Amino acid sequence: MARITAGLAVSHIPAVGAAWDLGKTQEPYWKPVFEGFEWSKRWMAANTPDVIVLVYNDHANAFSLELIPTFALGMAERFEPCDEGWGPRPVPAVHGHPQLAAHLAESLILDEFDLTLANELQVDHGLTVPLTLLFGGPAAWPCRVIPLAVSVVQYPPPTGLRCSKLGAAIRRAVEAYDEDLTVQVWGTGGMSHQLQGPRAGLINTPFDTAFLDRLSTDPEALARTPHIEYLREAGSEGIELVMWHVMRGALSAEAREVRRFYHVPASNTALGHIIFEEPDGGSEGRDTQEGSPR
Amino acid sequence: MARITAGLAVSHIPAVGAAWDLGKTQEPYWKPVFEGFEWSKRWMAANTPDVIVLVYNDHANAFSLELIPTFALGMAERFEPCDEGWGPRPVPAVHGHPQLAAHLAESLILDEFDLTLANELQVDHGLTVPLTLLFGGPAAWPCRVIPLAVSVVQYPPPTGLRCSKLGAAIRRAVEAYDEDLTVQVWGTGGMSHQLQGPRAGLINTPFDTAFLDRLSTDPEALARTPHIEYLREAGSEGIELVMWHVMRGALSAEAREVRRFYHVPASNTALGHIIFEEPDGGSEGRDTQEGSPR
Amino acid sequence: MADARPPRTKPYADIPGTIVFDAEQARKGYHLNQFCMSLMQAPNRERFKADERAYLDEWPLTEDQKQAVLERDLNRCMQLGGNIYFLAKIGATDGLSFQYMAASMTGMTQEDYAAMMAAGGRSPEGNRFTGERG
Amino acid sequence: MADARPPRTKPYADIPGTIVFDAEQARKGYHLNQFCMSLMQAPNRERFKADERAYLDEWPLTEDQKQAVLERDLNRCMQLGGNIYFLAKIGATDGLSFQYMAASMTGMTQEDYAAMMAAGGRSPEGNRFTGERG
Ligand SMILES: [Fe+3]
Ligand SMILES: [Fe+3]
Repeated sequence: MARITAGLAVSHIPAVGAAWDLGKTQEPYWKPVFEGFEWSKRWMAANTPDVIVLVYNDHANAFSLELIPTFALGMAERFEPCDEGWGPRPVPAVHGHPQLAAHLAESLILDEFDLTLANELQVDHGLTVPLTLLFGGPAAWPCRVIPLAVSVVQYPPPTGLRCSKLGAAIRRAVEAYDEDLTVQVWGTGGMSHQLQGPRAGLINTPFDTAFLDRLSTDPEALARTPHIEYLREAGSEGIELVMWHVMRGALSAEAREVRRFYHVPASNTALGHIIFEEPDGGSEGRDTQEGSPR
Repeated sequence: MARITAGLAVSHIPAVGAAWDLGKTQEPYWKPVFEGFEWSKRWMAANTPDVIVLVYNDHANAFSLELIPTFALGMAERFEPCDEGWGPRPVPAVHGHPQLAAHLAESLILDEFDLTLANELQVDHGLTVPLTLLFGGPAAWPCRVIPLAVSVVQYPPPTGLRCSKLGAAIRRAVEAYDEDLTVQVWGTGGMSHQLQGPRAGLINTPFDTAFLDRLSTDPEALARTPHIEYLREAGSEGIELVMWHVMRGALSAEAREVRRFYHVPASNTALGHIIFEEPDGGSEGRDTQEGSPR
Repeated sequence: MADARPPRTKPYADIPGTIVFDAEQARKGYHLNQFCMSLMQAPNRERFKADERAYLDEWPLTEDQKQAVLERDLNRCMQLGGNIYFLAKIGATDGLSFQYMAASMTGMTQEDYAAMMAAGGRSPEGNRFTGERG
Repeated sequence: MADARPPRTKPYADIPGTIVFDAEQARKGYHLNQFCMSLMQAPNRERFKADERAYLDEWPLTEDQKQAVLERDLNRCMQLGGNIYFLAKIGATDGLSFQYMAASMTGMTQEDYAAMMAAGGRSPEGNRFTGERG
């Protein structure tokens, strides 16, 4: 049977993708950002799953205002990076897992999640920047990725609690899939940032720190945070953090934090990152070389 | 405050629309169908609401397989009839209610329904045939209509129970809307029919009759009917009946059946129709002329 | 890789004469159905009618799918992932009624099919489970 | 009719310097945002740059919306229903960085804005509620 082995969350700042693409990772401004992911990249190399369910949001690229799905699941074999106005990012196409996606679609709809099924989908920086941060620049991404796009541009996004329940339903569906696959769930976006208006540039490190702490130790209560608190404390775009609850909701009560990284400044956004491992799942097939992550 | 005054359900058979459009209502084949709606048309004239939330499904017209929303709510000012391959039906454009739709969208998403918001939407026979049957052929539809498109073409549709819960959530949202509006919810599609394969032409009158009876007297249990039962008993397209549960779920326990009509044959489909009135809502402003419905 | 997995048991697999358009069928028939959808546009209908094979060759369909379309074998089209609402666009392009298409799938003449419907439709008796009529 | 209704109280109305892009804003700004989206295509960018006013006149925008775009007044665009992710396509067309746009909305120079971000960003202190700084 398939199983969820780990979950992680990471901000998906477009400037971080641009810095990678333009070879600026050693510049003083960006060096600490990319160094902060060195441990995580080793961990990923040692714990590459078969499939990632990657929770992200589109930023007026694949979706206009014509049709705004709350949750859109990527069903296709292949997802090309979007042209966001400066040409597509020079990263590999993303290969999906249509059969697992079909199973997730059927399970989740019967489990009362009102999905939109996306058979054609281009993916923007919200999905590709996390892949760059965790995998670097391979010729092909080393595993399959099922995109799960969440509506966060137009208010209201789904509640944190709904996102957490969706994560739990993804776990049930994965555990009912009768092929031996390892699956990670990633939450992306956030942390505190506001990109609009006279309050643009807001960063709230105490809020972000508390969010990371509670995501680790008190996720059920944290998922009940009302939208107004994200808007007021973490900035109008900080509400992307609801997507992290999908990831956390997909993990068991036994999952434990193995890595955390937080950095300001990164463009207009506080960059946050956290990794959780399942006690059983993550340990199988782990690289035990010296210097690699436990 | 806004309130739900009535709910009704009706099959949305395309040939019925064509029969109306081509002036065939007096032909022997179609006459009993249109006569069956005479009472209902008088009832509608006496009970026209300000807004109808019209639950229907698209039939590969507005939506291809690119993006398949489980529940899509029509947010626009105006919805034009689709060209389904034989030119658009010669019926008026549908006028929406953007402000109530915006309120429904916010309420329902915060109430954990994962809507897709449709700001551009053409409507097919699934939506326009019910309007024809209940209003005839006016120069303009006499009220606003908010389309709510349900995915029933690709299996699985949302469960009957999910649909019923959506109806209940629509009721909560309507009752929290601070303008004095009367609202009806319509469920469409069904009853038994199968349009595909060697079993095409299936009609199951005992199933349909029991469905109508239980929709009236035992809707909560009926909403738990598993999909397999619709597929096996009511035909592969009979599963459209799940949409009737949205309507029924939007009504109070006190709503009572005031009209029922059932007719075979109508093209490939059993035509079913039922009207429920709320005890308080429906009575206000009722036309009391002789011969009009109570 | 993913395709090596044996097909799941579907609760609706035992309904006779019926192919449920589920995610697996939708995946198989994605391009077939999108081809059908393209026939909603008049210029595409003209190009298809002028040279069916050439128009079909523009789409990433399997040879089986193309043959099934050319032969107007709707049952085969559905086995290969087609959905009836999409496939109906082919019949509309051919100027055929939906009743003609429905009859063609049942193996009945259109007259016999129409008579069956006028008499109340196909009975569910004996049509619920594969093989129940022995 | 529908527009006669007084605006609902929004729980987020008291956040300073912030316009939440809710359904009401989305409705007001629908065509403004779709205009911005059209700038994703290079030919549209060229036409817009060649004659901004003429290109804007092809869209059902209010005169206020057109003026706000012509003046690159992003705050005004947002008041009129624009969303920052859509509006950013105008800046991309102009060849401007997002940081330039962000600074322009705050009334700071780009240098001051960059310095603020490098120093840890804008503090939430005094920026949570309208008028809390007296
Ligand atoms: Fe984002
Ligand atoms: Fe239908």
